[in-house]
Amino acid sequence: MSGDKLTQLKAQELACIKRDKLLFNDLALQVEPGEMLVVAGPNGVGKTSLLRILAGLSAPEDGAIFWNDVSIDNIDSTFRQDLIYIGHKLGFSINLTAIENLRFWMQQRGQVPSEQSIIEVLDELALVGMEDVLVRQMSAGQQRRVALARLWLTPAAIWILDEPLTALDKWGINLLQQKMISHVQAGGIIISTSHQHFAVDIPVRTLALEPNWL
Amino acid sequence: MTVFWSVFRRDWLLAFRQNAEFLQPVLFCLLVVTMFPLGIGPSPATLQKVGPGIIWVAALLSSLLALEKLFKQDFLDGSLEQLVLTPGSLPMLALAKVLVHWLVSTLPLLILSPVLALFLNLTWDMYWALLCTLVLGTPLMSLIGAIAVALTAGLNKGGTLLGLLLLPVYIPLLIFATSAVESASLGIPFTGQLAIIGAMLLFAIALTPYAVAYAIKVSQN
Amino acid sequence: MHFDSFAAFIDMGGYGFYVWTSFIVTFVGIYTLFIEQKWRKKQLKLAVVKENDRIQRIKKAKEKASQANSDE
Amino acid sequence: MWKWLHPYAKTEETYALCGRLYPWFLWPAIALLAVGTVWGLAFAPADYQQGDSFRIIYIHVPGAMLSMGLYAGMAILGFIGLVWQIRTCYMGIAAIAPVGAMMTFIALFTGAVWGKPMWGTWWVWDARLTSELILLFLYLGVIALYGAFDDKIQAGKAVAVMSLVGVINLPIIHYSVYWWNTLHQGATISKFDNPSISSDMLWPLLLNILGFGLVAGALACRRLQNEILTREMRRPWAQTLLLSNETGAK
Repeated sequence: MSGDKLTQLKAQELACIKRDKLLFNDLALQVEPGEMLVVAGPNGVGKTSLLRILAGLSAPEDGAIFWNDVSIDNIDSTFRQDLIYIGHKLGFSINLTAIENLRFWMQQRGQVPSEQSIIEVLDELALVGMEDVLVRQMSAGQQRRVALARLWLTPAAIWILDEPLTALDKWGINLLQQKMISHVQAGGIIISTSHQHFAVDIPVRTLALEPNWL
Repeated sequence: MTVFWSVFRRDWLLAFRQNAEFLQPVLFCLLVVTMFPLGIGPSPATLQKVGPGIIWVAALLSSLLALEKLFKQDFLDGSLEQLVLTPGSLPMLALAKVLVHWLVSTLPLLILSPVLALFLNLTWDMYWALLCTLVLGTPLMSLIGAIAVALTAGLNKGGTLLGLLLLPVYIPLLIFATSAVESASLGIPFTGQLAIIGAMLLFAIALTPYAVAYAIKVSQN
Repeated sequence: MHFDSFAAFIDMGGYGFYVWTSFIVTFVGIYTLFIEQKWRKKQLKLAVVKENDRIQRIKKAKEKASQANSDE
Repeated sequence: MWKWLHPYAKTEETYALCGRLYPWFLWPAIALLAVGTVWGLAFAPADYQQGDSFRIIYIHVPGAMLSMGLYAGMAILGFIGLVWQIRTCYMGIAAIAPVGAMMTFIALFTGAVWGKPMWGTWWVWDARLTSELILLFLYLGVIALYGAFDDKIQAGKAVAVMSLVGVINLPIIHYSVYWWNTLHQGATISKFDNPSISSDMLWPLLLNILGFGLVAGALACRRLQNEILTREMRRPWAQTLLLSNETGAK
């Protein structure tokens, strides 16, 4: 984990307009290493939009995001290399197997994929025997765990997780929470949307988005 | 380059996972060509006259059908947003996707083109010119088409909108390609038209990947 | 025998190319359908073996997990 | 329905039935085709008009006949399947369709190769050729439709309906194409219509027609067996069968 180097995410004056509706305006936030930020608020308030903006997927209407004081739009920014974003969608092709998907994911990240390491991670996520099944044939919880396998396979300083607990059972939630705790303790950053009660005390900050009905 | 090849391999695998669905646009093209003699009569002289135009229009229509699927599944399952976030170069990746798409859905059309030429009673010279224009023209179609497909990936409606966007853009290609075949039928050299299509293709290879990459980003907004 | 010599048989009165292409394509075509089915059955067998292997592995992993639970 | 139509008993029994029928189709087919083809190629007299090129008839006509016969067979299976809700019939359609498509392809290909020396061109928009081409598209449509569904029972129903639609449409297509062709006076070919054919020419043709039919039967059996096995892969009887017998025969 890249906890030894100073990593910090900063956003200034963010504004987001979706379907001609102003979701938020002049929003500033800063996340330090070893910290978790929970974005809270009622449905439709723009949690997912904010996360997508922070991940660099969609462009904010106004404002800028800095990763280690370099704008994430800057070509020199290491942000994409340091980021894992897991959204509502799986991010995996449903017509490929878990191994094929994860191998492709690692290649995209410049990692050299080894079948053995992928299988080990899948075993840890209780996906034994599911390695060569097409993702489309898996249950929702299994698909979710394949998507989350990215967190185990690829070291990254910042995780942006949109509703990471969706479709997971109690065992899976517990496993993911432990992984999140160890990530934060090692100096990583997590930005997430779901409130959780962690067994271990980790620094969690909450950013409450207010409905901005105009 | 590893980015390019890993995307290439992935898309190649995906194409063959889907029950040879990629052959459907080619069959569609064949059917469209079959409809014309039934519509205008089987007279060999007439068919020879209108043949090149028919084949090109059929190829344009079938490529529209095929292109529609270029980013659809990736958009739906979220692969596309992950690809946007990868450290690798997005234009390169777009180029790889278009290349695979051309190989699996348009190359069969080229292989089938002798049959089309026979159906429409083209002479050997005309067929040769037609093949040259198809080889240079269809990649151009895929590259330009990919921009519009990426732009409309997020929309639930696709088909007809894509046609509205793309068919006007394809007009120059159609004009030069059919004029090349006509020149060939008259025994006039058609290198001029080929050179123009070739130039357009080179231009497209250089520029469209960036446009497609931008369009993919727009689709994620 | 209709033909005088083997060469005449191959030549088919000048239509050799057409006659022989038709026959060869026809029988090769039918033969490929048989081969394809043989191949398909082989794939099926492999799939069943793989599937059983998978079930075994899942069983083993479950046993391991339940053992670990009882140890705690 | 009757007890023997019970779906679970049925597939297994159909599998066994196909296995028993297969050699009865295959070996006579090989024998008939060998005799018919050698007779037709080497011993039958040449046509006074077309010379030796007419020998293509020995595969062209069986191919064309089977292309239509198999489609009719598919439609009959589709009808039975839809009326009595038997899914083995749907599998049968899926098993026959590629064989029929291959026969149609053979008819078209040999027709083109025959046409080249006779009419000087590989292809003309003759009424019979055109309807044969449309038949090929109908077959390919059925195959594509079956492949498009994940749920193969649903796919089977769709294919059954489609083949019924096709079989009602086929005569209409054929006559409309015929009418279209005479209307246009484009390329009418009467050379194929050879009313009197000597018995020396006829016998090998009959042998080959029968041989082609049996080969198609053998292929359909084999395909149906594999289709059943694919679909019932997880049933114990299919598992023991696939794991135990290594030769693949029966």
